[in-house]
Amino acid sequence: MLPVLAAPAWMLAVVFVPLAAALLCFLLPRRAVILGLVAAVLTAAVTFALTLEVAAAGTAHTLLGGWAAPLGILWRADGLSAALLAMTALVGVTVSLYAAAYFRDDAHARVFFWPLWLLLWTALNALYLSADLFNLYVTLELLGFAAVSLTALGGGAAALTGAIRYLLVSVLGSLSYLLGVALLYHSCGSVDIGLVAACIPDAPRPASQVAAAAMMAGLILKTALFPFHFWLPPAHGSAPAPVSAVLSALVVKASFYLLLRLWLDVLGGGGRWAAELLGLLGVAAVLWGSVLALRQERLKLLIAYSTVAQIGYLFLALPLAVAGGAAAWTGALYLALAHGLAKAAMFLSAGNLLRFGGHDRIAELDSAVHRLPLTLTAFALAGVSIMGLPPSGGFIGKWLLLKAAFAQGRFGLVVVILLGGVLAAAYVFKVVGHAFTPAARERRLRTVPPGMEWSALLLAAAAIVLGLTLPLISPLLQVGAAPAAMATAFAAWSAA
Amino acid sequence: MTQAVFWALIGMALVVLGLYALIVHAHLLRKVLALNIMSSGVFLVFIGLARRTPDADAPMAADPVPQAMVLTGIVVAVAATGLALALIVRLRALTGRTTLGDDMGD
Amino acid sequence: MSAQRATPRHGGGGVQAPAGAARPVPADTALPRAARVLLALVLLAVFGGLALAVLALAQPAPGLAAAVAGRIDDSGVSHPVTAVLLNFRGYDTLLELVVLVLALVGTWSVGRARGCAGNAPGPLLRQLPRLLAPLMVLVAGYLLWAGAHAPGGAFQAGSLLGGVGILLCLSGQPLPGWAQALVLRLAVVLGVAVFAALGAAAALLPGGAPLDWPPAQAKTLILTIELAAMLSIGVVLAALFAGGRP
Amino acid sequence: MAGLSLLDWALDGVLALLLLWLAWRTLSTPALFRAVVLFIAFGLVLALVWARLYAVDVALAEMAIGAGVTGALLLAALARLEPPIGRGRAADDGEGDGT
Repeated sequence: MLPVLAAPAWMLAVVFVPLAAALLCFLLPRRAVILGLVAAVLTAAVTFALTLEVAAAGTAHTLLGGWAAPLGILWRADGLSAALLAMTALVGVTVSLYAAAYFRDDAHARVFFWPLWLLLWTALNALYLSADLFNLYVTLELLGFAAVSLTALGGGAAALTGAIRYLLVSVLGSLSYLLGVALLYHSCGSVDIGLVAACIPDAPRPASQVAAAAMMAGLILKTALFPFHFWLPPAHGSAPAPVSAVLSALVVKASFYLLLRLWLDVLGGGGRWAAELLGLLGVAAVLWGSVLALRQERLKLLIAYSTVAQIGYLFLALPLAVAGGAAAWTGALYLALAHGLAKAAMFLSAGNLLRFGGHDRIAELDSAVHRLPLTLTAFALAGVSIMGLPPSGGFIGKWLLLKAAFAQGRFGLVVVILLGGVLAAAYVFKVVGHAFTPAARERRLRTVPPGMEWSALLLAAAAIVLGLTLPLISPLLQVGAAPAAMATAFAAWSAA
Repeated sequence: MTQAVFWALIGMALVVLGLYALIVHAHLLRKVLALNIMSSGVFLVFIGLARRTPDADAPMAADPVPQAMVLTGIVVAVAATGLALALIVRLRALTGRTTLGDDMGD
Repeated sequence: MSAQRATPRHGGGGVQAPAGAARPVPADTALPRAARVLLALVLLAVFGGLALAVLALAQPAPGLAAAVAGRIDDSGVSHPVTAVLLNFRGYDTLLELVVLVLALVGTWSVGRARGCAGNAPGPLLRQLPRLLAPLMVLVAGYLLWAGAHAPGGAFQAGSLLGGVGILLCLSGQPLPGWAQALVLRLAVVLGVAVFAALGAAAALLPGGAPLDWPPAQAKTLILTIELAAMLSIGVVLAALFAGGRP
Repeated sequence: MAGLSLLDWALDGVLALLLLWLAWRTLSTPALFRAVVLFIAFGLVLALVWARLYAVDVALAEMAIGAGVTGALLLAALARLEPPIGRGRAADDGEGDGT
């Protein structure tokens, strides 16, 4: 009895605990910090419980309102959802600890950070659980508004401009997605992922294809794939450090997850031409993002452009995965998880350096290593994962992609994957190198609370450890994965 | 052409019209208007195509699910508009600008 | 700093046409004429694709009308749209209320309200709420009650209440002292709180699921939620109009 | 859909043309105030269209929220963006409300 009840109860808690906490934080602003911290720990705990449950007992379902599809909305937690939920929980609880210290002296930001951040967390969890295309639209909007409001919390003109551009792009992306949902609903008479997937091969031809294209286009815009990345660096670069960490590590992953979910579970995992096109954009993103990251003079913008490049890797995997199957999908997912952890660690480290020196100009980071050894260690470890050096999570992801690329004889992609790693090494060492140079002159420096240093280090260490846990995570990702037979059906459909 | 297809086509035209204005106009209030018109277009596609029921003239035969979804969409749109306008007003108070300007970053 | 200038603008595929157009560009557009023409052509092609998709859907399709009609007796209300909004797809509606609260929290985080009256309101604006407000509250109450069996419901009623709030705001009426801090915040979250609490409680019933209303109590539960939601929607919309935190 | 008479089609056609024209003018008219007023008119015509499509709930919501509240929000924002010259508002505009 208990195991049967367990998964739906955890699913309920995963969405409702952060939601209830967000309302409480809004009602009781003076207690927001302690409420937020308790809620973060609780949310992480129930999320890990759900993840373990999914790993042990397989895909979990909940019928919301007790109604089955097509009338009702379903929650569905399979391995892919569980892995991203767990990553979100780990980053979320660490960023919460960090934010408690970061916003200590800023009463305004403190009061509004907690409800907004907990609502963002609610939106992420709701998005990863939902198996309903229209409900996913609502979670996307929730996620977008929370992210925009948090970006604006930076307060200055740059943060406001970044937030407004982000809002316009986010709403445009959601509308494009919604247009696709409207066409799919009228093609299939349902918005349930399972039912739509079953109907897609027989759906009216141009309608379902245009629907898929509109949804993909909206999600690509939200994921900031080159050349739609223009909005990302200004927003991620001007937000407060814990917000930047959440935006880069978690928010762009959510739209990528949804894109992957559509590709695999709704469209059946085929689509050769679309995959090649997106792969090409991914290649451009890796090169363009890395080169621009190298040219930045400010640390947070460097890290933001690095996100543009790393998103490129996720899309570069698509043609390999469509042609070669499981290993490349696992590689892309591994890169997404590793990037989430490592990029959060990098932005938190940048926040420490910014707090310490009062600026984030890379050329003036001299001697930071002596004062903030933990922060610099965190940045370097995160850098190891971003570069893709063993034994990090980033290494496993790239290694799986390289293996697939070699097996398929795609040597051009091999070169790009390796070149992206070399460029990443160059921009990571640019930062670390400046931090090691002795200080030219003493400046007025502020202390950094130890909690902020340790949070960054914890996430960076997690990005490394992720590389050693492939035997644990690979089976989790396979839980509830779409059967490969669907792929051939889709291939026949899309070729016509 | 049926009534359903007719209104869905008008909806698509509104989507494209809004998208054009969103890209071309610099004033942020105009971009907000453009997004609102785009979303009206999407709603029109949603509701228009719901009129494809076999006995379309019976009012109760209308599919209620797209209507409920569009109601949700209308509320989301007004929330987005409210948030966007607050940000724009604040930007104007802070910098005197009502456009995004070209200074990305910094 | 100059490196980021090279990033292309939205949608237009990064096309930068030469600014050689003879006419001066109107002040409100950022793009030169040639780029606008090109963009219009691209979007015309997009429209063509979208139109083809619509034309492929010409044949009749029943949608979910029959499915809703088949289960409406268990939903607690007899109006199909209300049944979908508050029972079959109630979770969407819960999240939608969260979106409203979120938009308000975001707006409050941006700045303070400056009062919506602006210039001193004229006599008409001062008198208007006294005449209109009671009427609008009455109509809102009717719409809420009617929603169970006819068009109407929490959203239409709530936006009318929001209209009352906007009128009061415009007439320069100051917010009563009790409504400023906790009570206002309570009113903002009331809809979500009631909806979520009842929805979670439903999962605790034997054999229950989140937001699963037992048919016997469904009507009462739905009306309770709608009442709370209406108040919250009204307060949030009026507060959005005020434009910032009090 | 054989039930649609010529009169129905004429009505739909007029509404559609009006809708498109209002949308176009909203997005192209130079004065922002005019644009907002046109947008409100657009919302009201759209409410008529919803009623034509038997979506009465949506028609009510469009009138109340789409045209009404959104229009009010836009007008309020416009007043805050472009304070009338020569009135007392200009003074408190530059101050910016400290957060």
